[in-house]
Amino acid sequence: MKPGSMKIVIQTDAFDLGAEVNAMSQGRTDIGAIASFVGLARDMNEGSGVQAMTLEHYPGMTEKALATLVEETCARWALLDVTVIHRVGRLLPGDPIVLVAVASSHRGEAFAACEFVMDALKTRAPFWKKEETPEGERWVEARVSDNTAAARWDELP
Amino acid sequence: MKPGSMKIVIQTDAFDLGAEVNAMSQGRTDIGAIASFVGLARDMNEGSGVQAMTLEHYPGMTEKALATLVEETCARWALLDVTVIHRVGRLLPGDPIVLVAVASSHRGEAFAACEFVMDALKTRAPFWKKEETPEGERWVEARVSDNTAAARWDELP
Amino acid sequence: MKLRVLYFARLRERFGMTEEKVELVGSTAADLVAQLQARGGVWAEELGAGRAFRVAVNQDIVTLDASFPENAEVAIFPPVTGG
Amino acid sequence: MKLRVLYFARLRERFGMTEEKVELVGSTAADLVAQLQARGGVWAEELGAGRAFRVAVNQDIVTLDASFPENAEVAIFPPVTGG
Repeated sequence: MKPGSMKIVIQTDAFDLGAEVNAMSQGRTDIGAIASFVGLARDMNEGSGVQAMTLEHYPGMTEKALATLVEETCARWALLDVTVIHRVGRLLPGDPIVLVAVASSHRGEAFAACEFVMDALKTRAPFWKKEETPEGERWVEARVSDNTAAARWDELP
Repeated sequence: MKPGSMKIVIQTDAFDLGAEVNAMSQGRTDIGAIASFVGLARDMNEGSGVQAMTLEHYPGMTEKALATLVEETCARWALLDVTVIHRVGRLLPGDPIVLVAVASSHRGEAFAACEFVMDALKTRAPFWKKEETPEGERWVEARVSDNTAAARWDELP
Repeated sequence: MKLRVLYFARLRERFGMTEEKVELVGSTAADLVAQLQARGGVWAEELGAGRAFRVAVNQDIVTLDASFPENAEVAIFPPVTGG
Repeated sequence: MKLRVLYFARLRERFGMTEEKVELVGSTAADLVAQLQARGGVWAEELGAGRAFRVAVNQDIVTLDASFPENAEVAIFPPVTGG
């Protein structure tokens, strides 16, 4: 991956998947595959309604953790570009929260790297969600399944 | 997946990833994850330059094969929406060829289903590529790696 | 039995036709392939042993032992390369 | 040794502060956690045995046996839940 072709942004505003993916492939003809992921706020979690959520993060560490994670990803797969955008602040159900897009020559690498970034982000990037429910506010608890998802990359090729 | 929430299109025109993904999540709050993939025409294949390519297909069978494939995908994973768009006709390096987007409550299902659709499409949907190279025109040969990629889904959970 | 046979991609170009009506002696995909091979030339070459091609019946890919229904739409084409 | 300690999310709310200066007796993350637990109340509760929390030193997550450099920026927070 050429230096600088990595974009990591923490923002309160919405992002535009189409624009981010177009920016990756714009003016180049060596990309064969772009795998992307958008995570959205759902109206339901742990069996109760969610009216809104607020995302808090650790400024400074967030950027550092994501940069380390993306560098690790680029060392593991042959990639041409990576974009990670994570929102913070108050979000409503249906709002996009996180975007990961990975460009590569071939699809296998793009898919694997995109899913790896999401799995690793879920356990290593310092974001916390607080949900507003009819029963009051509550901090979301970390999921065992996220640790399982992240851990399987330690074994996979 | 509710009936009708599956979109399969064969077209000559370009597609708009952002618009397709937005259309999936528009007005609903139950989607937590959208995994998507865009395949693009590269300027290089099998070690020689590609100036353009033409995609031919088998009208009728293409739609049928893709519908069967998407139904199979929906039977295998808990999905909320699937979109597949494949272009035909003459394309230049850098042009997008295929789009697959999969919406689900959770990311694991969305990633797996999206990659499955791409792998299966590569071996089961009747499209053929003819490349224009400095050495003349040539039909692209099927790749053993595509058969390998498709076959691994027979074993995976 | 009467069949409509379509050709695609490299086979369409090499055979010089997009489709034809075939009066098949026999009833399976293997019978059709043997009958076409017997034409010699590019037919023998492209459909010969060791060559990779696919046969679809009414728009589903089948194996060579598949029997055709009457008036089937048959297609013969190279392994697919889309996506 | 002198440390700057930051708290996030549920711990920030329960401890009622976003950060503080701590004069640590000892040098490891475990020493810091023990010293904070000794304050009792919510500190003993949230940092007690069996509670899940993470410690970061200069913005990297560390294990409890990690030693702090002088003037380290330390953070204590719940397991992360972004994405």
